[in-house]
Amino acid sequence: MSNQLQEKKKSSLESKFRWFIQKQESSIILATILYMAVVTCVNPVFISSGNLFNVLKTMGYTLITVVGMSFILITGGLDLSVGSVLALGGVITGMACKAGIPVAFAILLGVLTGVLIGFINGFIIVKAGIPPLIVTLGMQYVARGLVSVLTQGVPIYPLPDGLMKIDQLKILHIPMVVIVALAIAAIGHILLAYAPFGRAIYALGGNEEAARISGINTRLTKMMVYVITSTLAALAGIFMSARLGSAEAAAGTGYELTVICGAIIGGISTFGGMGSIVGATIGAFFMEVLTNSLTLMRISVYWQNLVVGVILVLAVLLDQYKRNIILKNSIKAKD
Amino acid sequence: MSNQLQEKKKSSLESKFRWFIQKQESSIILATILYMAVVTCVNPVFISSGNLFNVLKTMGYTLITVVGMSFILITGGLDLSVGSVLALGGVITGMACKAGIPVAFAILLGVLTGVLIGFINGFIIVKAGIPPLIVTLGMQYVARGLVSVLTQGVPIYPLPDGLMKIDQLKILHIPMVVIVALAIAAIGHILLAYAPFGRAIYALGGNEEAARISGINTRLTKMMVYVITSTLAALAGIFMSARLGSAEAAAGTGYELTVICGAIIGGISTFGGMGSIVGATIGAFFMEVLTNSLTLMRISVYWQNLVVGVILVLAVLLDQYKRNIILKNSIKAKD
Amino acid sequence: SPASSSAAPSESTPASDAPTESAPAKDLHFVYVSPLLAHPVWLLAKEGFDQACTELGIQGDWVGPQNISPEEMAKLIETAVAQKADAIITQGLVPAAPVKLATEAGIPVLVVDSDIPDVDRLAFFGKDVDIQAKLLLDAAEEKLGKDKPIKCSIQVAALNYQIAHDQIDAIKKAFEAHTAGFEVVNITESKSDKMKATTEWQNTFKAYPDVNLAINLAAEAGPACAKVVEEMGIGEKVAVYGVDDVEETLDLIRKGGLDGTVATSFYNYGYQAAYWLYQNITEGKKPKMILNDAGTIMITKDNVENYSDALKVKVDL
Amino acid sequence: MNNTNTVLSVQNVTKKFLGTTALCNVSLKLYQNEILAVMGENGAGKSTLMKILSGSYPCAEYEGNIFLNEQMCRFNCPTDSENMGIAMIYQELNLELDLTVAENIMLGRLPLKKHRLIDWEQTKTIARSALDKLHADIDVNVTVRSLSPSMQQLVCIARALVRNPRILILDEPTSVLTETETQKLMNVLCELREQGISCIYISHKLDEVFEISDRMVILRDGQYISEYRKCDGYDSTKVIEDMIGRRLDVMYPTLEREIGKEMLRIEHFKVPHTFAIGKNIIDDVSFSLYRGEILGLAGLVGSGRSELINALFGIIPKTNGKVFLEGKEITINSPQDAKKYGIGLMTEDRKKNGFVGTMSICHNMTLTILKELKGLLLIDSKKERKRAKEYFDTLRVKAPSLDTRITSLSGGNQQKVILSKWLMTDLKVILLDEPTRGIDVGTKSEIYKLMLELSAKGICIIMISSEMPELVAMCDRFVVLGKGKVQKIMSKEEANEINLLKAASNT
Ligand SMILES: Nc1ncnc2c1ncn2[C@@H]1O[C@H](COP(=O)(O)OP(=O)(O)OP(=O)(O)O)[C@@H](O)[C@H]1O
Ligand SMILES: Nc1ncnc2c1ncn2[C@@H]1O[C@H](COP(=O)(O)OP(=O)(O)OP(=O)(O)O)[C@@H](O)[C@H]1O
Ligand SMILES: [Mg+2]
Ligand SMILES: [Mg+2]
Repeated sequence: MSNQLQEKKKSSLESKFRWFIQKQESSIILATILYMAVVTCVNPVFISSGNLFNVLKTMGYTLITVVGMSFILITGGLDLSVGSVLALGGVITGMACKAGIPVAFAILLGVLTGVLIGFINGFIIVKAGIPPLIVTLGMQYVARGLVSVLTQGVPIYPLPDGLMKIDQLKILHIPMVVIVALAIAAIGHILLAYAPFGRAIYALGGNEEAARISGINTRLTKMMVYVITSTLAALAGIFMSARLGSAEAAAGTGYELTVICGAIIGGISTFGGMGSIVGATIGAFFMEVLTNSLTLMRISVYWQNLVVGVILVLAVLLDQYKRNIILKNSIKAKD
Repeated sequence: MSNQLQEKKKSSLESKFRWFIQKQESSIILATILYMAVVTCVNPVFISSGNLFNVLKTMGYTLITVVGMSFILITGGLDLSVGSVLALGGVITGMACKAGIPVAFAILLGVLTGVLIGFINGFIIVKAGIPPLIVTLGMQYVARGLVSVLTQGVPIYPLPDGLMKIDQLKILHIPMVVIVALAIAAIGHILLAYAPFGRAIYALGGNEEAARISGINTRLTKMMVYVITSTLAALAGIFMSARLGSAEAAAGTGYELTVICGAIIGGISTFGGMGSIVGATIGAFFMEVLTNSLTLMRISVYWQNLVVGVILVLAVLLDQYKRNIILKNSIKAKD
Repeated sequence: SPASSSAAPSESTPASDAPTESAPAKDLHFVYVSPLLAHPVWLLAKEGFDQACTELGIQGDWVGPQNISPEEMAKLIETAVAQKADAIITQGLVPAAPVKLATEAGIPVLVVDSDIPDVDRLAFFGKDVDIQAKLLLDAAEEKLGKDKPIKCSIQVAALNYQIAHDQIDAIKKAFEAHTAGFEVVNITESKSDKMKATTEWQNTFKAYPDVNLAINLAAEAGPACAKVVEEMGIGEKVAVYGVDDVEETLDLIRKGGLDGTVATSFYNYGYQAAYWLYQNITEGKKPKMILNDAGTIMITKDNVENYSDALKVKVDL
Repeated sequence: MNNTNTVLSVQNVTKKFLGTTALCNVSLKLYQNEILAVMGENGAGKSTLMKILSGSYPCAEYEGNIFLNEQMCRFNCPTDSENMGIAMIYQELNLELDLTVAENIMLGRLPLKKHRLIDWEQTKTIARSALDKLHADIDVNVTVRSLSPSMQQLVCIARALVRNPRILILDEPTSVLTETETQKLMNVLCELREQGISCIYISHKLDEVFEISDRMVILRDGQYISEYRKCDGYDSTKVIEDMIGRRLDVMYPTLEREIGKEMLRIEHFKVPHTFAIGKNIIDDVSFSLYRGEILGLAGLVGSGRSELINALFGIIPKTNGKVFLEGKEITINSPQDAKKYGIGLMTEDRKKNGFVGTMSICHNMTLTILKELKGLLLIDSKKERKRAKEYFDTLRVKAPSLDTRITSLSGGNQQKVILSKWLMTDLKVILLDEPTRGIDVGTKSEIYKLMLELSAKGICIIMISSEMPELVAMCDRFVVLGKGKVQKIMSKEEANEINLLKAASNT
C-alpha cells in the first residue's frame, strides 16, 4: 500500500523531471545553474545578495528590450537599431528635462520617440518589403546620427534628481528597473502564450502565407512588433541614463548584439516561429552572469574573450546534447 | 528600309535595356552610379583616379571576405566571426614573420589559421545543428581572445618589408589587394553560377531537405562555405596588416557588419537561396563609396551617421521601386 | 544593495575605514576600471598598477570593457562596490552616478587621465589638456613658422565623449595665440581602428588640401596619419602630431614621419595612483590638491631617446 | 438540380502574371446547394480562379467582377471573402508546421475567454468535432509537422469547415487522400449540400468528380471551354477531350517486358513513429523486388507507406532492418548512400522536400544529375538544358520557359518537374510516392508510358498511390501494408480495388 504510494510519488516526480527536461527551456536553465555554481566555487562573493542584485539590475536594462526582440525574432525578423534607439531615448528625455519639461512628460517624450522609430522601421519593412536587416541597420545609423546631431557628442549632464529617482527607487530592496523588466517580461509571456496577438506572431514566423490565409492581419502584426521593440529600447535607454546620471551619446553601442544573443541563447529560433519569453529571459540573465563572472573569477584580461566564447558555445552544445539524450531514450523505448 | 534598320537597332537597344533592368543587380548598379554622380558634383576630387584607386583599395579588404560571406548567406547561414578572424590572420602572420619564418610561409600559416577556424565553425554548425549566429558569435570571441592572448594587446610591429611589399605591389597601377579581391570575386562568381558546388549552395539555401534528398552532400557543402569564408577573412587580415605596417589586436572590429551589409545591399537574400557575386561585389563597392564620400563632401562628423543611414535605406528603396515599375509595365504590356 | 548603503554613513571618510577594513595591507583589494581592457597605452598603466600591487602586496584587479563603453565601466564600478573593494581607480569616461555610489559606500576613488567633475574623488591625476594644447602650439609654430596661417584637422578616437571635446576646445583656445590665423577645418573619428584612421586621413587631405597641421588625439591615429602623409609625399608641408608613446609612434618620430607626440605617464596612471590610494587608506594621507598633472610632455626627435625617465618620476603624498 | 438561384457569379475575369495569362475573361455561375466541378489540365487556371474568389489575389490584380447573391464584392485579402462566407481549401498544404493541429484549425478565429485570452479547451473541442466530422482520428495536440501529408490535408479541410461557410471551395482536396478518406469527404460534402451550402470542387480524379458533382465547367489555357450537367449525363471521353484539347485513346498504356531476378530485398524493417514516442509506424516489414518490376504499396492513410520508403532511402532513421541489393547487403544511412547504390525517391510532399522554390525549372530538374552534367569543373549548361528540355516537352510542363521560377508553376506542373528530376537519373530502383499527385489525365498516361519504358529497361519501381485504379492498372505485384505489418502480397491477377481495400483495412 504505502510503497505503492511511494512508487506513485516517485514516478510522478520522475514524470515531472521528464516534463522539465522535455521543456525546451530546460537546457539553458541547467546551463545557467551549472555555470553559477562554478563561479560561486571560484569566488563566493558572486552569490552575495549584493552582487546578485547587481547582476539582476544590469540584466534589467537588457531584458526590457530582449522581450521585444524575441517578438521580432519569432516573426522571423531582426532589429539592429535598438542600440541607437536606446541612446536616443535617453538623450531626448535628458534634453527635455534640461529644457525644464516635467520629468513625467520628458519620459513620455523619450518613449514616444521609440514608438515613432519603431513605426518607421515597421512601415518600411511592411510596405516596401525590404529585408529588416538593412532597414534596421539604416535606422541604427539614423538614430545614432540624430543623437550626435542633438548632443554634438557632449553627454547630457547633469540630469534632474527626479529622473535619477526612477532608477534608484527600490521596492523591498528590488531595484525599480528589475521590477519593470520582469513585469514587461511577464506581460510579454502572457501575450505570446495566451493572446491572439502572440499566436499571430508565431503563425507569422512559422509560415506567413498560412497565417495570411487563415485571416491574420500579418502586416499589422509585423508593424506592431517593431513598434513594441523600439519603444522598449527607448524605455531601457531612459532607465540607463537615469542610472548613469547622464545621457551618453555613445550609450548602447553593441547593445543589439547582447539583446539578440540573449534571446537566441534562450532558445528563440533565428528562423522564426519558435521560442518563449521564459527562455529569452533566462538567456538574458545568463549573458549577464557571464560578463559579471569574468571579473569576479579574476580571469586575466587577455583570456576573458576566449572564455566568453567557449562558454557561449558550450551552453548551446548542452542543449544539443540534451536533445540527443531524449532522442536516444525515445528510440530505446521503441525497441 | 533604313529606318526599319533604325527601328531594329532601337528595339534591340530597348530590349537590352529591358534585360538590364530585369536583372536583379541593376538597381544597386543604378544606385551606385547615381550616388557617385552626386558626390562628384559636390566634390570633383572624388572622381580623380587617385581617389578612386583609394576606394577600390579599401574596398578590396572587404570584398575578399564578402565573396565568402555571400556563399554563407545564400546557404541561409551567417558568420559573425570574420572580424576577429581577420585580426587573428594578421597577427599570426605578423608573429610568424617576427619569429623569422620566411614571409611566404608566414602568410601560409595565417591563411591556415583561417582554414582551421572555418572548419571548427562548420563542424559545430553541421554536427551539432546549432544556429550559425551563436556558433560564429562564440568564435568571434574566441578568435579575438586568441588575438589578445597572443599579442597581449600590443600591436605586432614592425613587420618585415617582405610582408609590406605584398600590399605595395602594383600591376599596371592597380594595387595588389584589388587584383586579388577581384580575382577571388571572379572565381567565386564562376563557382556559384557554373559549378556543381555553387548549385549545391543555392539548393541548400532554397530548400535544404529537397537538396539532401536529391543526393547533394549538404553537410559537406555547409562545411565548405564556412571554411572558405574564414580563410578569405584571414587573407584579408594579412593584407590589412601589410597595409598598416602593423598587426593590430583591435583590427576588424565591426568588420562583419560591413561585409554582411555589403552582400545584402548587393541583393543577397538574408533568407538564403538567392543573390549573385556580381551584386555582392557592387554592394561592397557601394558601401565603400558611401563611407569614403562623406568626408570628401565635407559633411560634418555629427551628420555623417544620419546621412549614411538615410542613403542606405534609399538605396534599397530604389530596388523596391524598380520592381514595382516592372510589374506595372509587364501587366500593361499584355493589354 | 542593502549592505553597502547601511555601511555608507558610518564609514564616510576613508581614514576612518582603514582600521575597520582589517589593517594588514595584504588583504587590500584595489580595482582598476580602465576604459579599454587591452589597449596598448592602457597596458602601460596596467604595468604600473601591477608593479605597485606586487610592491605593496595589494590584490589588484584590472578590468574594463572590450571597446569603449561608459555603461560597461559603470557596471564594473558597481560590481567593484558590490565586491566591497578597498579602492577604485578609474578614468573620465565613467558617468558621475556610479562613482558617487562608490564614494558613498566609503570607497576612495582616484580618477586618472581625464577628470570626472563634481564627484568627491580622492584626486584627479592625469593629462592636463591645456598643457597639451600649449605644447602642440609651440611645436607647430616651430615647424610651420609664426607667420603662417594654420589650417588644422583633428582626429579623435570618438567624438561622443566629453574628453574629446575638452581636448579640442583647449587646442582651439591655445591656438588663438597664433596671430597669423588659425582654423580647425575638419574633425574625424578613428573609432580606435587604425584602418579607419588611415582612410579618414586620406579623405581629409583630399577634401582639404590646404591642411598643414594634423593633430591625432588617439594612439593609433598618429602612425596612421604619418603613413598617409608619407604616401602622399606632403611631409614637409604638413606638421603631424600624435599622442602617447607606443613603439611605432616613437619609431616614426625617429624616422621623422611624426613631428612629435604628446605623452603623459600612463605608467604612473597605474603606479602612482595605486601608491596614493594605498597611502591614503593606510596612513590617511590626502593629496594637497584634487587636480594633478601627471607630467604632460612633448616627445620629438631631440628627446625621444631619453624622455622615459621624465615619465617615471613618482611623487609620494 | 432545378433550384437555380445564383449564389456566386464570376464575370469576365482576366488575370495576368509576369509572362503568362492565367485567366482570359472567364465567367461562371454557382447555384444554391449544388456541387460544381471545375476541370482542366494542369495550368488551365483553376487554382488561380479560386484564389481570386478566396481573395488571396487582391481585386487590384485582376480585371472582371465577382457577385455574391447579386451584389458585387471586391476582396482585398482572404479575410474579406471569409467574412462573406467563402472558405477555401488550397491546393498547397498551407499549415503552421510548429503549431498544434487544434490551433491550426482555429487559427485566425481562436475562441477567447474573459480578459481576451485564448480558451484552449474550447479550441480543442471545436477542432476535435471538426475532425470527427471527417472521421479523421488525429490527435489535436500534436504539432502538424509530425503529420503525413494526407493527415495535413484533412486538417486543412477541418480548418475550412470550422469557418462554417456558405460557399466552400476545394482545390484538389483528395490528391493525397486514399479511397476511404475520399469517401468520408464525399459524404460530408453531400451533407453540406443538404444544408444548402454550395461547393466548388476541383480534382483530377475523374470518376470521383463524376460521382459527386452536379455540374462541371471545363477550362483550358485560361479560357472557358464547355459545361456539362449531371442530369444530362457525363461523357468522359468528351470531357477529357475538352480538357486536354485532343483525343486520349488509351489511359493505361501497356508494354512487353519480362520480370527478371531479385534486385532489392528488405528484411524486418522497423521504423519509429514520427511523433508518438514508443510507437512504431512500421513494425516488421519484409519483401523483395524483382528486375523490371513495378511494385505497388497499398494501405490506408498512416499505414506508413511513405515512412517505409523514406526509411529505405535513408531520410528517416529505422531502428531495425536489412537491405539487400542484388544479393549483397548494403547499408543506407543517408539519401546520398541510397543514390550511390542507384536508388531514387520522389517524395510525397513536393513543397516540403520536393522542389527548391528559389530555383528555375531547369535547375530543379537537373539537381539529381549534377555529377553527370559536370564537365571538367563546371556544369555543361548546353547538355543540362538539352536534358531538361526533353522532359519539359514530353510531360507538357506549362510554363513560359525552362528558366521560369518553379514557384510560379501550377501545382500539377510543379509535380511534373520533380517527377522528371528522378526519371532523368539512370538508377536501378526508383521509389515513387504519389507520382501522379495532382497531374491531369493527359499527362498521367504520358507518365505511365515513361514508367513502363523504364521498367522495360530493367529498372524496378516501387509506387505508392492513393488512386486505386492507377495502382491496380500499373503494378505487377502489390504489397498491402496495415498496422505496421505486411497484410498481404497479391499478384496482378488476384488484385482488384475491392480486395486490396479489404486487405488494407482488415482488422
Ligand atoms: N505566381 C505566379 N506567377 C506566374 N505565373 C503563375 C503564378 N501562379 C500561376 N501562374 C500561371 O498561371 C497558370 C494557371 O495556374 P493554375 O495554378 O491556376 O493552374 P491549375 O489549373 O490550378 O493547374 P493544376 O491543375 O496543376 O493546379 C499557369 O500557367 C501558371 O504557370
Ligand atoms: N493517429 C495519428 N495521428 C496523427 N498522425 C498520425 C496518426 N497515425 C499516423 N500518423 C502520421 O501518419 C504518418 C504515416 O503515414 P504515411 O504517410 O507514412 O503513410 P501513408 O500510407 O503514406 O499515408 P499517407 O497517405 O499519409 O502518405 C506518420 O508520419 C504519422 O505522423
Ligand atoms: Mg491548381
Ligand atoms: Mg504517404
